[in-house]
Amino acid sequence: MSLVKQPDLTHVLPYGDTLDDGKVQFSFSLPVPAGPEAAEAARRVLLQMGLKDPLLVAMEEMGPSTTFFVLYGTVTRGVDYANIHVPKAEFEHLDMHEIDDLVERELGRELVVVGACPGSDAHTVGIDAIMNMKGFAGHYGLERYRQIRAINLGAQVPPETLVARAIEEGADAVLASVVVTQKDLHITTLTQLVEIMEAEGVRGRMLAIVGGPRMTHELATELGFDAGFGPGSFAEDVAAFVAQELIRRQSR
Amino acid sequence: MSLVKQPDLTHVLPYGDTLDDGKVQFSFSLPVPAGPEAAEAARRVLLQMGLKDPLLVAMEEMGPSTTFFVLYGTVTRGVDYANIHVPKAEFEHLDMHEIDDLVERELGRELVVVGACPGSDAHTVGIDAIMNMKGFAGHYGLERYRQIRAINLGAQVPPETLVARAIEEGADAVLASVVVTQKDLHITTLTQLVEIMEAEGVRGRMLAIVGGPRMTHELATELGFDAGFGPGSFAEDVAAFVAQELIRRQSR
Amino acid sequence: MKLPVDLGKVAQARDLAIAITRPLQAYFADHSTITIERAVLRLYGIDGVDEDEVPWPNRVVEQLAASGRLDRGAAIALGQAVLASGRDPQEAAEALASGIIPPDDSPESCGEARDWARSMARRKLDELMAFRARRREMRAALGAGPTPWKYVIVATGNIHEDVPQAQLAARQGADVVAVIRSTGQSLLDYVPFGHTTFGTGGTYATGANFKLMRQALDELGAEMGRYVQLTNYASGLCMPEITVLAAQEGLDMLLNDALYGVLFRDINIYRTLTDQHFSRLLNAACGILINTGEDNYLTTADAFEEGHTVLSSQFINERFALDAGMAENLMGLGHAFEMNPGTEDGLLYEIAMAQLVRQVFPDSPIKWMPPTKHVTGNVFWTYAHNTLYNLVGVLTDQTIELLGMLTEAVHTPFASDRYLALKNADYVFNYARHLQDEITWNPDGRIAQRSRQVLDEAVALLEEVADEGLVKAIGRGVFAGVKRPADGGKGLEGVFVRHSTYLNPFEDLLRAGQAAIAQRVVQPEATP
Amino acid sequence: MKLPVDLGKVAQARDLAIAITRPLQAYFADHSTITIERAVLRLYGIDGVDEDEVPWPNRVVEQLAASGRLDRGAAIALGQAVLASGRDPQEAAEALASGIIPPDDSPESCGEARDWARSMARRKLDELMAFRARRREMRAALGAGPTPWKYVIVATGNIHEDVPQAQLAARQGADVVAVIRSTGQSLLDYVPFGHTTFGTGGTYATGANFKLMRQALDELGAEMGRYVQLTNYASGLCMPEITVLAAQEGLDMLLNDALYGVLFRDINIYRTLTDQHFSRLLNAACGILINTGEDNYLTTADAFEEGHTVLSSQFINERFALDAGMAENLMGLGHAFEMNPGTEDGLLYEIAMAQLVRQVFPDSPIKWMPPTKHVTGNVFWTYAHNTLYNLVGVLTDQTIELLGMLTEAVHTPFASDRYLALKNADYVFNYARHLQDEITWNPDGRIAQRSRQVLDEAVALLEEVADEGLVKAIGRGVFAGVKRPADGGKGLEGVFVRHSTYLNPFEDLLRAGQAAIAQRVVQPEATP
Ligand code: B12
Ligand code: B12
Ligand SMILES: Cc1ncc(COP(=O)(O)O)c(C=O)c1O
Ligand SMILES: Cc1ncc(COP(=O)(O)O)c(C=O)c1O
Repeated sequence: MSLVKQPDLTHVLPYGDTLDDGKVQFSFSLPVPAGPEAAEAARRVLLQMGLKDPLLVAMEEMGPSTTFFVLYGTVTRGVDYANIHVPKAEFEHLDMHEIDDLVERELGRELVVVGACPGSDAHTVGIDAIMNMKGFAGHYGLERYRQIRAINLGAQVPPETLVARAIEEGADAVLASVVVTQKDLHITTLTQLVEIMEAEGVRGRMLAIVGGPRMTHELATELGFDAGFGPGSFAEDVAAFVAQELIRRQSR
Repeated sequence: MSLVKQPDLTHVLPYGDTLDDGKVQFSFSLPVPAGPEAAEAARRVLLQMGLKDPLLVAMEEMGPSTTFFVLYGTVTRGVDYANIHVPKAEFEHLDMHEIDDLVERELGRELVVVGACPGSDAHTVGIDAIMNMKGFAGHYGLERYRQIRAINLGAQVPPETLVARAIEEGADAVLASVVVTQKDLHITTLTQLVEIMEAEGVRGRMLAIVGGPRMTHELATELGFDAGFGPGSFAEDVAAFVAQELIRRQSR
Repeated sequence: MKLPVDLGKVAQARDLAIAITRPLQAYFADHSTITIERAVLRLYGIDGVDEDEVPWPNRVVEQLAASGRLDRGAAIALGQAVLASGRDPQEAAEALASGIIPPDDSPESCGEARDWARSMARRKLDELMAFRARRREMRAALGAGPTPWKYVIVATGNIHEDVPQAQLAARQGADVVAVIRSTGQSLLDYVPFGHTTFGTGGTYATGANFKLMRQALDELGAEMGRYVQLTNYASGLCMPEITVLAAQEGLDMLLNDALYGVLFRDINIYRTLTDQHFSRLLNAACGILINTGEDNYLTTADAFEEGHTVLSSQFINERFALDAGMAENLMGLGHAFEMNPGTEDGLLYEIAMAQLVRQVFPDSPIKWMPPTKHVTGNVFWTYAHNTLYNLVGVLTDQTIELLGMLTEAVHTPFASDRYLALKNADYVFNYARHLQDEITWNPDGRIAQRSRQVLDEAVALLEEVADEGLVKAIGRGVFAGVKRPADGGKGLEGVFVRHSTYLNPFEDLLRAGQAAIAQRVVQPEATP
Repeated sequence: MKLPVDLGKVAQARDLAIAITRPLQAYFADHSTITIERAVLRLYGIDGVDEDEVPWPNRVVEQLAASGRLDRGAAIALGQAVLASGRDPQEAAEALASGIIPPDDSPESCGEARDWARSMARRKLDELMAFRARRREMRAALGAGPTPWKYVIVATGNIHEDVPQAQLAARQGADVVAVIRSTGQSLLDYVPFGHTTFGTGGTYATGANFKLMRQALDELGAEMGRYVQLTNYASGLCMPEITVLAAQEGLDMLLNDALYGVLFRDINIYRTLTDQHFSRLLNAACGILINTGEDNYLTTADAFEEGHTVLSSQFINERFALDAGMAENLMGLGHAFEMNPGTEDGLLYEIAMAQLVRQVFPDSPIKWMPPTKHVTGNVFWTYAHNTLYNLVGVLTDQTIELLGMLTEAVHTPFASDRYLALKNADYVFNYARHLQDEITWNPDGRIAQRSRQVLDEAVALLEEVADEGLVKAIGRGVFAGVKRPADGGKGLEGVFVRHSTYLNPFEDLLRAGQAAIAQRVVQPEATP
């Protein structure tokens, strides 16, 4: 009876009020005074993106020669969603007890992880959420795990210090948390961290793991890490990954 | 002393926190469930627009298989603002008294204008703002002009009726207001209006003018009108245009 | 939280509303309209369209008008046709429309037709009541959610797009879904038929569209364990017929105003008033909650200057509704948050108005509209306005809260606009849940003063209107700054004087059933 | 609008704060730090960097430390160098730093150097006071605008981008402009030099950057006829030096907290506390309004659970400030709107906290921070939160209102984020201008109860801290859930015990000038 259309997943388009209408909202400023020419310039920004029917809906002068715009426009080229393959850290999701049991059974020893916010980053809430006893949003942190010894060095730890401590503790994994991304600060810091691990000759025997609000597994592996965790990650994600990866490596 | 950069007006780019950084905010929905593949699909929507560094900052599942996204991205191709020429209705801005005096002096008679919301459009606030005595935002409407007889037919007037009345009144100009633009309703109605005026053979001796929140002079002239007025127009704009255009035509 | 409200003034306003509406009651008794007659036919089950897409109820009424028999009412003619042909009502109606069944106007035939019409009307009404009762049970079982009810619109123009969007909104927490009508439908003197896919700024209201949407929301409601209310628009030239379709398809609410069509669609005042009366008799019987349209006044008039016109009109709408047997709990009197955002203390005036309306109509499920007029294309800005709007809604305990849409100034809502609107309302309603319990308003403050001023001005306006009469008052533009002459507007040709033998058995049955309510005197809430 | 506040409890809290801070006063008298000594050199006018970009004040202090003469204070050494070389202070300092002027430690030379140091300090302070007086006049003439002051940040990393953006914001109505510092600057044990263009998440605080921005805002302020306040960050390892630069360049406010550096930058507690004391002596004399950082507690701890830690800490910050001679009107005590947006009645708890702080510190220009922690990348959502935040700001009369930025969860602000923030604040402040005059809070309501609870818990916490001592309490994590051991953190090596002949003539002069204020007992506002 109902004739509701279904999206074609090989050709997915933005959805405004009609399937596949391609509608997108935009806002930006231009360094020009408001007026018909500014409106046209704003429309051209969209036209140059290949959008159809750019519709200017707000043009407000923010001050001399700066104007804020809101526009809507129509995308016509779909995305092949069906064939997107995003690299993901490979592991089976387990809860704290299952992880503890797995580590005990398969590795027969305590795991050691050393974490920090490397470089000048002082945002510890993320690494604390993963490591501290109390955890985050009802998920206990690594300190709570029976089979994990978790050492959290906190904020603004020079990469050298982090690696040195990891070596000292005989760590299985280094956990870095990067939050400040302005001017790609995180890239610089993380690159440094991996280089130091390599220079110290520990990259082969220690997992390097990174997390943060702008982190993806893809980016992390590009930077030479074993895994990357983004927003909404919990301790059990990284713990499950570390445990399973170590087991995999042991059995090789 | 200060080294503040100035924009290159032949190559204007969106301005986030640095001149020419090209930053633009986007929001849209995709008909897919939230997840890493959805995030990648959203990023690809931007990549397909030619944007650099698409940054996904919000991904919220709106319901089964529909996800809302907010992204930022970087435009790299500038707009040649310096060479934009937007067609504008050509007239000198005058106030009510100046217009009345001009009409009296140069035309020596009362002008007659007939206005309405044509077709199924019932949004009269715009045409009332232009025509009714009290006007809008402190600008008196055409009914107040000494030298103008203004007849406002109101909402949902069939184009035939509007033209018939204009002929009956010997109008100098027809004023149409179009607000509903969904499915290009205004285009259909306005095209009809001009065709009827032509069929009745009055297009040559009557100005055809249109206004509305999505109207531009460019669009209006494309549709065969003499002028188009957008948001923020006042009675004196259209009155000045009509008076000056009639004077121009008289002197030809 | 209560404001001091002068109960004497409120009683005075209600007396004035009685004085204002009384002359029209006599008019309603003497007149009917083509859409009322078509509604009668629809109540008998006549439906469908001919090969030119003209609905059969229209065809029948046109034929009756042409043959000079309309003034006796469609019920009698249908009865005659059924009895004469021995066919079922639909077939008989189609034959009647085509002029196939010749009129037999013997008193005998008329008497039999009247009997048939009356008993069939009772049966049809009983069926309708049974259907409503089943729905009411379903609704009670699932529950309709706490107030303010979150009300969102869908308006794609295509019912098959509307359905998944309405479901999406309901999943996101919408309590009420409205399907906006296509621009211009209200001026059609017929109801389109079937599933429609081509509306502009909205989707055609048709029985089939109602059914499809109702079913979709029922299925989802059962899945979610929460009842989702459905509403549509009954103002316009087909108000009574839309009401019938809504009743038949299980809608929960209808936009239904005594004056909206006059003011905003330039429908003739006698036409709309006559239509609303029959329409409301049916709404009352079927428990369909109406939404009135005073909010619209503030889209053309200034909310500060003209706030009192909203209140005056609510008293009038209330009285018309009572006269049609509607109890207060079915009256979603409308008003709106339309103060200019640049007004110093605008929020205080909005609180004053919302709280005043709440107290003056304590048992009415007040309908509260979001900012629209001052909304621009700056979508962030709109979201800020809607946040304060939602705050005042929960603070002053509005019942039916239409959620403001991000793109109000741009286009009918995107799916994401509804999502963001619901997210905003959920946040504010919860974050300020008990704020109203925390506050005593300064009795000499700006809020109390404003509410006094609005009430005083409303009473003064009602006095004027009572003096000159409603029709004349509308003629000089007391509401929304819109002037409508008594003989102007659309649809007056569809109003006719009832013949002495006129019969509308549904009206008779409904009026008898609801006579008690029409006598009711409404009590405002006393200030402690 | 007033909440019932137990004045006895408030007095008790202030007594506890005296008990808590007293032991540290003795410590301050016996100790100095390398940045205090560099600040002294800067007060004498020593500036600039060597060929390796090392600031001369650092070079001098390093040299003094190396030669074992730092514990007598930099003032004496500078005096000796000036007198011995006959050069001006800058040249003498540079020579001193390079080890060129050999130390003459005769009692005679020392005595003369002391005299020079004292009289030069008086001259320099007089100059500074005259400069401040001129600025104060300018500010009084132009006017600083009504409160809540709209405070926005610029943070591009490049001073030449910051300047036009700050001007743009000021034109749009910003009352206060803050230039955020580059990530990591607070842990540098020197102040960078010159105009800088390469910060991350902020722009380096340097004297030259301060001057450029101050000048840009002054020019614009004169053009607009409205004074625009400028602020920066003094927490960190160079707190006293930043204070000197701010005083010299005419800044109006400084972020300056007794504990922030300890908790959020892991700076050693003795270092920061000693630094803040000298820093605040100077702020007091120069009329620089400080902003404390308790708001930050709620970025790591939960606002509902830990609201009282904010209040406790404000009492401690207040006492430290009084002890350094700051009057209440210079204390921008910090707090924040950080209740989880999903909290039922969260808005009520925010009102309770904001109003409580307002009443407990009636003469303090309270600094109020927007939602940050719960902000996500959904920029519409953020705008809704900021709307309610602004509403509570104007309702509870906060003084310095940092405006929430659309992209809080994403990146430092775009120019348009500030524009939208100012638009939002202007709307809400004006639209709800006199809302506070309209309301009496229910004395037994959730808001009153919450404010009582917070005050009670704050007093209880202060009692604990007084019992165990501040340093130990911080060690076990009473604030922001962060634990800092007494001997941990950065910068302890820069703290030293004063020699018996130690001289800091600025401190002596400032302390003498402001002794009266240190004795002050602050009165909360009585409830009517
Ligand atoms: C709290 C906060 C602060 C606090 C930090 C307190 C503390 N001890 O952490 C204070 C007030 C001190 C602060 C200061 C500054 N901040 Co700050 N801050 C924030 C804020 C509000 C919240 C961050 C947060 O706590 N998120 C909650 C946690 C739980 O989320 P998360 O980090 O993403 O963690 C999750 C995942 O990413 C993942 N994860 C994270 N790490 C790891 C590690 C591993 C191994 C794994 C497996 C997973 C994982 O799991 C976590 C749980 O799901 C954000 C804005 C915002 N709303 O996001 C700005 C923000 C991050 N700050 C910012 C800035 C610029 C600063 C300053 C530099 C500003 C200044 N110049 O003064 C300073 C200096 C800080 C410094 N040197 O780094 C910017 C960063 C801009 C950018 N993109 O580069 C932001 C975005 C604000 C803004 N718009 O300007 N900040
Ligand atoms: C007020 C209003 C109404 C009122 C109209 C009352 C009336 N008598 O006008 C009521 C409540 C009746 C109404 C109903 C509907 N509305 Co309506 N309405 C609006 C609203 C809130 C404001 C419009 C307005 O008055 N603007 C103020 C005037 C002054 O601005 P303006 O028209 O742009 O005029 C200025 C210029 O454009 C110019 N101008 C305009 N005309 C002319 C003419 C000339 C000759 C010149 C020189 C200049 C000129 O000068 C004016 C002054 O500067 C807008 C939303 C919004 N905030 O914009 C929706 C809006 C226009 N409505 C809309 C819709 C869809 C409807 C309905 C179809 C909904 C429905 N299905 O029920 C109905 C039906 C109306 C119909 N048949 O046309 C949509 C249109 C979507 C689209 N882009 O197509 C909007 C955008 C809302 C939305 N997002 O859905 N509406
Ligand atoms: C009472 C009432 N009826 C109807 C409508 C809708 O308009 P239309 O009658 O054109 O469908 C509205 C719109 O707000 C209304 O308030
Ligand atoms: C008191 C105080 N100081 C300083 C800062 C800024 O941090 P940083 O010291 O890293 O510049 C803040 C940030 O909010 C603060 O509250």
